Amino acid sequence: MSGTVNVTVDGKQVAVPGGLNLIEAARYAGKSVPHYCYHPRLSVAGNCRICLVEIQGQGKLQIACNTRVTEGMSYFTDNERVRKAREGIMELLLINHPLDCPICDQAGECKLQEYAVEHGSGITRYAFEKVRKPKNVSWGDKVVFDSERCILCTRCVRFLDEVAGTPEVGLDMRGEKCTLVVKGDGKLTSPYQMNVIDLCPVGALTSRDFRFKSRVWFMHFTDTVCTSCARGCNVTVGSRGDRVLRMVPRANPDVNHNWMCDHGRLHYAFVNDETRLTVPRVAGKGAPYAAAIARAKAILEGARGQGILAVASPFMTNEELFAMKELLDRLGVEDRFFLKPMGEGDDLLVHPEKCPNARGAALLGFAEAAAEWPSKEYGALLHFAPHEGADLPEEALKRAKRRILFSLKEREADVCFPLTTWIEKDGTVVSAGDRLQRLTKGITFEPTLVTERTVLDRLHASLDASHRPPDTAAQALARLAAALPAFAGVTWTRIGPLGMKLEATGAPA
Amino acid sequence: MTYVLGKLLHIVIVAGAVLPGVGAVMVWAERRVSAFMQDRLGPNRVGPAGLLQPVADLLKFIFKEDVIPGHVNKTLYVLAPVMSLVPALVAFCVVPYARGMAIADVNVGILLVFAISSIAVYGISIGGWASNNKYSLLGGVRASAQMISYELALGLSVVPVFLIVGDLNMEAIVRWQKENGWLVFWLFPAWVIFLISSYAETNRLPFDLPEAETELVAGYHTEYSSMKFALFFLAEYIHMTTASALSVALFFGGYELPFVTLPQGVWGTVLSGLIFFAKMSFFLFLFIWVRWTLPRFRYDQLMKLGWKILLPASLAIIVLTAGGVALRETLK
Amino acid sequence: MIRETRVMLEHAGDPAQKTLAGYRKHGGYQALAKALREMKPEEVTEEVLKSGLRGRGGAGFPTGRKWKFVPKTNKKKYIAVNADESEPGTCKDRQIMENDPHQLIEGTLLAAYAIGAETCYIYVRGEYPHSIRALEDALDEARGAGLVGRDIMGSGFSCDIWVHPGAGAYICGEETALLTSLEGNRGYPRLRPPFPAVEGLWKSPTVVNNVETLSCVTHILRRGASWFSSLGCEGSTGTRLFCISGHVRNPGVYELECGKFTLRELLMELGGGTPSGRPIKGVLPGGSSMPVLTAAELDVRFDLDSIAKAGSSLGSGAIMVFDDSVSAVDVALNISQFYSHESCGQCTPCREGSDWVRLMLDAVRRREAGTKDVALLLDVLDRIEGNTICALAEAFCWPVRSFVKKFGAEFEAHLKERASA
Amino acid sequence: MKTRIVKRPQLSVGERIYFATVVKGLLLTIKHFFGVCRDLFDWKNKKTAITMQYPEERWDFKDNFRGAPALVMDQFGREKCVACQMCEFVCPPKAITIWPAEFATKDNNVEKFPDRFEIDMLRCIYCGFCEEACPEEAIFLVKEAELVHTDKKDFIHDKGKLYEMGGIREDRILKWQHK
Repeated sequence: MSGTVNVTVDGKQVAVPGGLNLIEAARYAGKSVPHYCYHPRLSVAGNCRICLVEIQGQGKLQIACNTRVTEGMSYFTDNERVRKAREGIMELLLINHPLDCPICDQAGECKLQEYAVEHGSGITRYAFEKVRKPKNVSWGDKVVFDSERCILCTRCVRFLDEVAGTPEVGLDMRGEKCTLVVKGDGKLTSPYQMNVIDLCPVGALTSRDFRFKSRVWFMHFTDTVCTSCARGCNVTVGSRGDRVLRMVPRANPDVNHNWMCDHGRLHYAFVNDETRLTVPRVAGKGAPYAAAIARAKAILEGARGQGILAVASPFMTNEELFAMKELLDRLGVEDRFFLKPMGEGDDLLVHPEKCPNARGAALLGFAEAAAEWPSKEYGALLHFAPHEGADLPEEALKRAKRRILFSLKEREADVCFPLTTWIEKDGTVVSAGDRLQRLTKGITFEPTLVTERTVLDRLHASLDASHRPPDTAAQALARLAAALPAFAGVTWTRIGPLGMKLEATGAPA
Repeated sequence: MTYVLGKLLHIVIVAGAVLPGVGAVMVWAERRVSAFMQDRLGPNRVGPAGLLQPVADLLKFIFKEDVIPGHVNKTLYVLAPVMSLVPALVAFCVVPYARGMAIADVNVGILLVFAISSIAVYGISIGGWASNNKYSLLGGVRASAQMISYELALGLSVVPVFLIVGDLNMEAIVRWQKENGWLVFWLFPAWVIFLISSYAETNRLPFDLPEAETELVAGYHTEYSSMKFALFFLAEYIHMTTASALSVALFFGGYELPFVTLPQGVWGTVLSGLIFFAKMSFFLFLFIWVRWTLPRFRYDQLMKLGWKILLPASLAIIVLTAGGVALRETLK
Repeated sequence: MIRETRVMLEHAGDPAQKTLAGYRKHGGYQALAKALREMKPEEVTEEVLKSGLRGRGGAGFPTGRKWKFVPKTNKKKYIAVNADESEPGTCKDRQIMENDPHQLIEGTLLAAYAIGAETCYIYVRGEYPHSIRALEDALDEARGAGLVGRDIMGSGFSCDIWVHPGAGAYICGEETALLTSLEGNRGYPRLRPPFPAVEGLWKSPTVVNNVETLSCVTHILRRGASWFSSLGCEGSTGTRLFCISGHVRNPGVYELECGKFTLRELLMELGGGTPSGRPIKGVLPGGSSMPVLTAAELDVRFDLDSIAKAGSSLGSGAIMVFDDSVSAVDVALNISQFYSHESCGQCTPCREGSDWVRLMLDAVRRREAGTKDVALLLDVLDRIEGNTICALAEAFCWPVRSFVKKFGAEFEAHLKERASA
Repeated sequence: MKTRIVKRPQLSVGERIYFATVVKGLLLTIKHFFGVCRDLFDWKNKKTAITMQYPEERWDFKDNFRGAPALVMDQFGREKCVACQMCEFVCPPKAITIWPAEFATKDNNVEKFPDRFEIDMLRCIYCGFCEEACPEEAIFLVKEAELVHTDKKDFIHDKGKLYEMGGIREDRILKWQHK
């Protein structure tokens, strides 16, 4: 298993780590071997047969996924014999595949389409009726199954069995009538069931949520992080016309492998909510940002003698929290809290903390709010409402004479600023295991919306003309890293698309 | 007083109704004739045979937005079309379009025509300049150069007429022809030069270089629209009318017919007018006919033709005619 | 005159042979007793290797060598007896199971002793209720006599044998599919490597042997390897059961020594020629999954290697004969119908291809195809053959291809009739 | 490259005066002039190829004429478009907008249809890419070239208008009957 072995791929000698299979080893030689049933995180099924390669010295073609490299092995991924076999497999896969591409959501990111173009002959010689199988089969409220499109690679079967631990899907019938079935009442129950949609190399499994919303080629994709819990699963958000349409996991071996939970995947409806607040409200009336900031400034200055209560949200990025910290330092505010929504967790990915950045808020000096609120009366409250979950109790709200709120929806307050969601801004969060990860801006919900960091910085600048706020999230992070030892040495580029461990916090890996 | 009022009425009728009327009919005729020559039918929707088309055009011109671009010299820009039209109208005043019906029966009539029509170029040149547009300016410059070049040939081509007739009064010229036959038979080459030069003077094809759509995007009137454009347009047609009238008066016997003596009195005057208009119509038709037949000259060709061919040729004709007249006088 | 050499079926006619007492009368369980008492497991394997015994399931792999692949680990090991006799035309194993089950049990125990297995499964075809009952009865008796179970014959060797009825899938006769089925899963063939001898049932080393093979083991151990190898010929030692069916006067199961006669002699003398007297048109010498031999090719010596040289195989020993009243197109279609029905659907070429081949042959039979389609058929067979997990794809590619190639003229003539009809 | 020298034709003096050519030209145009004049009086037997008098006389468009794009139904009056949005994707001026939807009933062979289908005829360039891209043969450029409206909104052809223009076209696929 260990050490490197030398193999020859299509005549090119490369040294690859031992124990690799031929698909992975071929990548070292810059060759890609097509595959449907093979998935690096699932067991090998070897049933699609598209990865056939010719190994020197072996009579029959071998499947690359089930063959491991040995010292001195030489194999061909692209010679005449392999190409012909591949073309044959493609043709056979397609003879009973329906001409569904026009209505199939997978079109555009379909392995069958890609390989048909790359390795297929372009024509069919099949002159008979295609096999009829059940279409549009409901597998519960999240997944829709189309048996005609299925190429029986069994990735879904293996995922639910091996990863999710809920072996719910099996095969029924045999031969060309073979089809997938869900055991029991035919509905999937796994909280990770939607991963089978990503796994499905064709359009047999589609998401009821995303079904027919958009063709993938119209969509804009953003690599960011899921914020439904502290796990911080890496995701790719698909959007069209500044509305989020779907979220799919993005492979990160240190966080979520290739998976994410269904809850996180569907946790974006509040982003698209058309009733969201898009302009600040001053005393219940819409107002320009300048006016709202001026009003907020007046409230904060007026409340200096009577004390100010600051409640941050664990949905804020570190940069926003830092901008808030700078403002509070300037105002001399002592009582800094944040509210942490909690819920159920599991062993696989779901974390009990239902917010992305509780750890970051703690690192930036905010205290987790206790059940009992200080009985003190305050002159003003500066409160970032969480997107969902725990909210400030009514009694605590009433304790302040004046209230400055940041909220997704309009709320009763002296000044109410609109919140932006995680997909509308750049920033960093500290996920479970003190892992610093980047959020990336993918959409602009409304051009009028200003991010919280800018609002805080403008508020700060209105109080103190010498305040020079950073422009970009990267600059804000640099400022934060210079100020806090826990973030020492962190830069935007160093975090990278997959995140990094915050070593300085001394948390266990 | 009656004389003044009568003249004023005459002027108003001729300049306010007859000439614009001819222009309007010319617009229609130009479009219909050109259409026929190109196997089309032309405007035939408004009124019988499309005869009301000029009215529709006029209405359109009147109701179109009067755009004055921001970058123009406003005063000159507005003045230019007027300066173009007025000389055209004035030049017609000495033309005897019927027996005894010249507005101004002056004894230097033909010189007056040349003098006034030369002013018309100012309208074009100023319009081109005031438009503050390089195409328009080029159009204006071309127009002035073209005028100067062909004014010479035009003037010189008429000199033999005076030599022969011995009078500058238009009526006298017409009368001479009644007695001695049409001058065109005596002075055919001079008439040809006159014709070519008048085409050049009126900026008509094949010499419409000042407006040359394909090169100059309509030249001096690129920036013009609405009634100001209509005035330029009208000026051109009235110039054509004047040129045709001159051609008739100087070379084709004016309002008289050979071998026929018109009766005296009102009927005679009316008939003579009709004869004149019939002759003039032929020349107007010729304008259109030539326009839709010949392609435009290149500028250097135009200059070459004017200076190197027409000018020497007209000089030669003067010399020859002078010789002929001297011979005639001697023989007499 | 060809004569049968009855070893396994020597006492098959005797109903008493089914009982333990009857079996013991003819030397039953002596070989087991001898092996357990006097021989080390490796010696048993050596004896089998020396005998030249080759698997009787179809592939003809030397049994001793298979046993030797089993790694010497402390892991649990298994014997799986392949009694899923579902190859069309094959009916030899049931003769053993129903008439002389104890020789199979004894052979199984010997094999288990040789590789150190303590659990054996006999996977019997579900459509063989009589075999299942006979085996169950025999096992009960043997278990009662202390021949199966804990501490067999006081030797300290324990081994239990279980009968496992199949559920009616042809593919479960494939050794890895049989194992998957035994584990309680869909009968899907497994990827190789790892081979069952290394990682079989529940990831443990497992030897899968045919009923007839294990029955032979009993006789090898009883009478010695040299006696066994003296029978038959080089490469095909011992006796073999052959099931002759189709257009022959005397169909049935025959126990024969290989290499002593030609196929034609076998069919004409033992089989008695065709009942109608019409000439033989073709023979499938090893069940429906082997290439056909035409009448002209029948003069081949009847043993594993000679038949292989002739381009076919003895397979499971099912010799199917058809005379010239049979259409080659019909046979090819019939074979493809069977395999398209039995394809498990796991891997692409066989799942999709078997049905396509069936449809194309059906089109040929209905004269809706052209000669070009026959070329297409051969090309599709090319794309399927050798690209699958198990040999089921070959099992229909080989016979179909052989029919198209060897009876090409007939295919063409059949298609031409369309034009004239 | 090899060059070929062509001798410039030398004009004779007569040609350089152009007089004869000018006369020839004048005769040609006047011939056409009188030709049309003659035809005006004998319209039925007209001999000149006079241009078409458009609103009264119209072209009979060829079948491959690229007029306005329209949606068609199959011979049973069923919607052929499945809202695959290929035309929307391929449309160079981005004139097409489709809002896809799923059928509420599941027993349809067809799962998807365009809830709204709009073509902005002010953007359409009549390139015919939509027709070419359509995998369902549902959109065609019909023989409709006279789109005159007085309101900009009318130039946005909605689904009803598109089906009205497209009408019914014989379909061989019949995906509603079998997949």
